[in-house]
Amino acid sequence: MSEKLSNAQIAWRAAQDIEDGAYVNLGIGFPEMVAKFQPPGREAVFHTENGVLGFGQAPAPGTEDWDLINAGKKAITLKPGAAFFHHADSFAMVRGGHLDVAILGAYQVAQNGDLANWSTGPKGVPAVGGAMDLVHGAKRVAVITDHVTKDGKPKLLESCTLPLTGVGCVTRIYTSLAVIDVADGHFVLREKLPSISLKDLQALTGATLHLDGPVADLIVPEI
Amino acid sequence: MSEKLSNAQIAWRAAQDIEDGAYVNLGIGFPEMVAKFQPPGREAVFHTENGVLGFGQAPAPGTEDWDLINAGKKAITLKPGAAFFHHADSFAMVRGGHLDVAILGAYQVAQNGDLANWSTGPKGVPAVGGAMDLVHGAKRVAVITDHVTKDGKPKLLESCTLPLTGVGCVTRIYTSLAVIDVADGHFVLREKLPSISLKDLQALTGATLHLDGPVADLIVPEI
Amino acid sequence: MDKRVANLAEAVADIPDGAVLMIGGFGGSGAPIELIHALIDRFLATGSPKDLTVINNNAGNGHVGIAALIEQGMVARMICSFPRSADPRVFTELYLAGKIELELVPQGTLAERIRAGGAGIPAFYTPTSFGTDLAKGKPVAEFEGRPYVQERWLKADFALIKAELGDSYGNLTYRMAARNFNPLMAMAAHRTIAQVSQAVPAGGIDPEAVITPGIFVQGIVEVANPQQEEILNRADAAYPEV
Amino acid sequence: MDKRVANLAEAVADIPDGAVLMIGGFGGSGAPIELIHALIDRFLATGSPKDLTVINNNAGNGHVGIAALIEQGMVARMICSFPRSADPRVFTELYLAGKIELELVPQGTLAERIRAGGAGIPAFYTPTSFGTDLAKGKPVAEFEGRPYVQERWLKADFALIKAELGDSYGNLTYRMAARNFNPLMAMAAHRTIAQVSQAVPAGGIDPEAVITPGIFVQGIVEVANPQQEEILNRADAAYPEV
Repeated sequence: MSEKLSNAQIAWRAAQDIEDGAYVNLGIGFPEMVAKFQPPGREAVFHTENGVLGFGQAPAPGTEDWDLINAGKKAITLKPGAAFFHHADSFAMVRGGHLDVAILGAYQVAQNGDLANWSTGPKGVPAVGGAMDLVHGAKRVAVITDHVTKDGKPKLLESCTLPLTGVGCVTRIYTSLAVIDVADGHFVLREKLPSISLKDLQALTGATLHLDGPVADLIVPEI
Repeated sequence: MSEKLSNAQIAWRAAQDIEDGAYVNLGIGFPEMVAKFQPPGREAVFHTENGVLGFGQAPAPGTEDWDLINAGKKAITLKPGAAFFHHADSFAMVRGGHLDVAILGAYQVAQNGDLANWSTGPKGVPAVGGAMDLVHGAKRVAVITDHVTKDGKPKLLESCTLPLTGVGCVTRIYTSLAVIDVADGHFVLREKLPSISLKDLQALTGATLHLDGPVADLIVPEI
Repeated sequence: MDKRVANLAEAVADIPDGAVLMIGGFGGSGAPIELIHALIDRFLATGSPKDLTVINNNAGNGHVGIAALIEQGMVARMICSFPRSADPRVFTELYLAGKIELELVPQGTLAERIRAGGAGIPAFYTPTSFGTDLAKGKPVAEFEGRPYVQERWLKADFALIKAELGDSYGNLTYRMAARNFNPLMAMAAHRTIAQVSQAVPAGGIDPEAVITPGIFVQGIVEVANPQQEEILNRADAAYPEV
Repeated sequence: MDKRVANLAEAVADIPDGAVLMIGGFGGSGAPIELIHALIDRFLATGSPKDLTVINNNAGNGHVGIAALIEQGMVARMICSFPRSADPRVFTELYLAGKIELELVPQGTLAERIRAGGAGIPAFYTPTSFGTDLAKGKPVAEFEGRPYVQERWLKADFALIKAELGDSYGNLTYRMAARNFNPLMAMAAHRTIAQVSQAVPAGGIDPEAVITPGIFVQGIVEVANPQQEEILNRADAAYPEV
């Protein structure tokens, strides 16, 4: 495999699908990057589990207020129109289906939409945070991820082998090679890098890629 | 039956048992009168179901603000230290056991503490309000009531014949003739008017009055 | 983002026949009188919406607000805790004539069911109503030896609520005890329309003072100096005026 | 009414061995560092309290606050959603050595279980964790064809929380995102002790601005200019200082 998208490019692609006015939760770590790439003319309102709606970018170093952080414990700033609320109200927003989009990372995604992103197995200290809540309730649950693991194994599978975060919850996957929907229990390929053949993409994918109409070129700017 | 307490005197007696610093809900109607008789030197904080803690007396006529009412839809005023909250938080206070005392009216009380105070039967429009919530959660659920119905029948019974508000919920009953506790499934007489004999009181009561120690005189000022 | 709607007529234009409607307020406190009356105006002009299910603590008072909505025959079913008021004639007569349905719910259970609808909690257990007629047919379970009744969430197609300040993101504050059911209903409806006494720009509400975050609100319409049901009723008002 | 407590030592004096303790905060935001350190002071002087169960979103960071409490060996069991942090060594080492128990709870379920404890709701259903290892052994039910997991309320003997303003009735406000779990824990504990950055007289908080009504608070202690865990950790602080 020669060409693939950088994390920033995957985040950029995911950002293009966030509609104007959407309420969005970005998982901690890599997904937070999506906020940087909001298309001009569209405004999303970002939610963080610890009780803030409408936050903006990180403050300049040295100007942090550590009572004003996101779920990743990073300092944030507020935009006009922001609101604070407690944790039960925050997860009422999540569980109650009020978010339009949640974008999460993944260890594995199964063709029926099962997601594994919280535990790599029994060793070490388990930690789940808000992941199991976020996969339920948001109208769209999207995953951004490298198409394969660091040692080249498929992350998109017939069924997950790692402990599940949620059952049948993922609706779209943005990978370093493709954009894939989950529909009716299987993967549907929507976009792929022009430089990779369908056959090679399928070889890097652990379950059958279905076609449902034309597959668009996955075109992303240099970032 | 010659002598009995007035409603104001029953309310006065009930007020004497409200400890300093207690959080109290007074049912709409007659029980609201209890607030007038707080003993000097003690302060109770009054809760109303529609989201106010720490309200005071009624405003002067003509100065009402109809956004500031109690559960009986009567205009109220605020004391310093008051707080507003929504209905779910208000009933969290009730159901969650945070109130010290709830004082309610009654059609009937059974010797096991069952209360009937919301419906006189299938005719008419049924209305329950917060009564079924208030009987659960407050540390003490007290009833204030005439000892008998308007046509002289007992209101304190072996078991209620009217639709129940709650099962086994009443802890003390202040009547126009006596103060009676509910303990271990029976009525225990604590105080009675000096002018009524135990035998006559028992005749007006639909279940056995048990004695558990001396019965005090129920002495109430002229009001 | 700007959730302001131009006027009351537009604010209620999408509510269809048969809709489940949460209407905020406790008695007249926090009741969105102008939104309700706009709905009546639409019904008088078009015959819609009708066959509504209305969720409110009460069932109207006098001949304005919810009572007027019922009086027009627009309401097929009420879900409430206390369908009584100083002047409950409108509801009472239709109910006794079998022309309007009633689901009676204890007040705290009503509040919690609405919150559950907003919070994605399909069912919960409460001690309230155990052993009473209002628990009939509901599942019962014991926890730590104490019996509880299972209650289900309540959701609505639309919520019509009344707030004090509303910014362009839909963040809301409430005036005194007019808060009551309004923030809960905002959470539990597919579309929440708030009449606000003052519309302010984004940033016009301190983020710590927001009671209903804008995510729960789809439209706001400014109604300066809103009418108060209690005052209307003391003046023997009716809607529409004769 | 005056719920003020004279000092931190008095505020934590009644917490016994074996107590279940809710401690507010999300990471360092809203963490009642001074109350936690007062508890450590008491333990160092008297050997109590120990064998504590601590409920918090996290399991401490560095060597201050909850991490310091754990480091002293005072905590037998943690109930949290995310026992990881920039420097989680204290918890990690004890956990891997089998010297501290962990009940892992999804964050939204943790929040809702605490709220349920405060609201008198013994159990509720949530879609969260269905089909995962964290739902093992829990009852499951279907509503409208969708599966849900039954979760139980969480209560505590004591809650230690951090607020911004606190009046003599115990009414509280919070500073920005330091609100998080604090108002929920205040509801769910038998005794809630709040450290407040500023104690004000009754009437010093606008009734509409109150976030935690005083009925949920049993004691307040003023700690002006409270320490911030994040800043302490960036300075490699430890408690007690060596």
